[in-house]
Amino acid sequence: MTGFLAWAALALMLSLLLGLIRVLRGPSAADRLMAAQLLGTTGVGLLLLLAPVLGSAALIDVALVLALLAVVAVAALTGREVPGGQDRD
Amino acid sequence: MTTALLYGLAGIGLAVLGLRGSLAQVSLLRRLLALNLMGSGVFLMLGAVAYRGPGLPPDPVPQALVLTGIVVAVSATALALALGRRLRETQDHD
Amino acid sequence: MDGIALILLDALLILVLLGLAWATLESRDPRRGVVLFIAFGLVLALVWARLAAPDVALAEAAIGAGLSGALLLAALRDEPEAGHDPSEPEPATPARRRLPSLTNWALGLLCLGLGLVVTWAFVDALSVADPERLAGQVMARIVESGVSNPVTAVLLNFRGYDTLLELAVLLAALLGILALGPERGGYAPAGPVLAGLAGWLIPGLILTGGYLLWVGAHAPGGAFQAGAILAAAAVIRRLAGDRAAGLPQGLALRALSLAGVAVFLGVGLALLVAGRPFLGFPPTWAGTLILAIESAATLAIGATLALAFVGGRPAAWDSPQQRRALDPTQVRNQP
Amino acid sequence: MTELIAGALIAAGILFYLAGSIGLLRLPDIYCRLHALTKADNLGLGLLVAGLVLLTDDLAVALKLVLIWLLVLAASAAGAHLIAGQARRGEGP
Repeated sequence: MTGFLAWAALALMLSLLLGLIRVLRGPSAADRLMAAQLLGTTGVGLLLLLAPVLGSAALIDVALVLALLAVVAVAALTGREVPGGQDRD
Repeated sequence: MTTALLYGLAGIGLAVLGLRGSLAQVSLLRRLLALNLMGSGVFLMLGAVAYRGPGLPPDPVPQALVLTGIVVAVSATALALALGRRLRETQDHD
Repeated sequence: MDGIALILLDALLILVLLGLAWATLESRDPRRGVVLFIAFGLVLALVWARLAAPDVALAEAAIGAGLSGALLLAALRDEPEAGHDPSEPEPATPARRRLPSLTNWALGLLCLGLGLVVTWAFVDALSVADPERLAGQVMARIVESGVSNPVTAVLLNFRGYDTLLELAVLLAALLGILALGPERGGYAPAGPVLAGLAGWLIPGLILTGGYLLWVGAHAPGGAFQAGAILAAAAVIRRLAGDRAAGLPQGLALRALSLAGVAVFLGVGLALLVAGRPFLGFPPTWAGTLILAIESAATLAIGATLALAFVGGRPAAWDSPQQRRALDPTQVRNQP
Repeated sequence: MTELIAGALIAAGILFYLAGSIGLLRLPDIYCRLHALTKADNLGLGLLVAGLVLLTDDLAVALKLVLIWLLVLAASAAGAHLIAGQARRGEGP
């Protein structure tokens, strides 16, 4: 079964590669953001597959952290500043 | 062994790429990105040394060094960003 | 048969990692560079998972794929370069100028030469048949360390000096950031989507941080990962419109920032008084002492990274009395 | 038997992921792509998790897997809203 899961992980890596092309190409910021979000989800899936393949249950915790932090990155990328409230001098 | 070699070489490539970028780039932000990439390359080299093959326990000492390095790198980046902002503010006043 | 799949996976991971690094540096638009850098951190976390380093993978997932991206983006807001449209052709502003081509080539050659030397040293080091490793000593004495996760044992016990000094470096960086100026502008109050997200994400992050701190004694996790995740909770809080990022005020904030170094030093000194070497934990107490130090370090790392995102001295750094005595807006506007 | 079902679920999950990535590349405009993305997020990971849950005999691990799926589900819904909002405001880059 781990053999099958390893090939599944490889297929998911290919999917990640495809998503990356959209990050590189853009063209708009939102396109890149979406691709980055898909990358996060793909990374989570990849980690969950690698956990049984590499025999390391801790990778599930890594997937959990990645799932949480990917949305933090998206929130930071879409964050809106206070309109006109920049206290710059 | 081959896995360690492969990732170690990737780490070296990354470090060289980052080093070149940190010297050749002009914008502060890109220099910082390059420095971070260089650091990641060095960490990857250490991680490759720590890896001992499937099923074998990895060497915890280089891994602990990398962990320390990651936190130092992020704090140095934060300080550099604050310095850059101050620099720009003083330049704007001129 | 899964051997082939893993080798192909290795090749793809390395290819993507190097490609992303290259694209990050070649990006003309700084925002694109930062997005690519976040993607790079994500792929690097996968690489750490592959190299049997889940402790490092956790830290990279929290810091590389999340927090440093947020830090860089916050800094980009006051970068004039970020304003231009990326679809426009490259303007010939001074920020875009490049080094003269001869210097550029010489630099490239120099870096390449350096890389070759390092490669030679690295291959030489790997080809030693059965190197003597510190790992053997760590494993032989891990029972005395008070924890069963070897990485935590190295960080908090066998090489405790490193970690103490690392917390000191973190504190020094924080003091630098605070000295360089007041905080950055805040964010617009959260709309319903972001408010809803913050409503479950912040408790989730705090729970996960606590879990990783606790589990770090016997499985991958620990103070760095937990601290970074707490900082991520503060980042969300600030993005949702709370300028103080959920941090306490005045003395409490100062105590929080100092907690890691203070507790670490306090434990070390107390051991000296008790007649043991500095940071030489007695095996029976080691587990408890390590947990105490790690808890303090988690809070300090979280507060420090959160303040780094705030980007300068926050209004809350001084107590209300101090603020009245030393009105910063009055002081700042003088030449 | 369980392994067979699990394998089928995982394979289906991977297909959804690939479809999402290809959709992200090929679809003409941003809202269509957002649609493709949410499919991949929700179904791809959901099927993958279902397959992996069948393969594990540790209840704690199974619960953690489901928790991760729910987290990603909620996060991707919120993320898609935030991204769509930004696209509508025309902010950027």
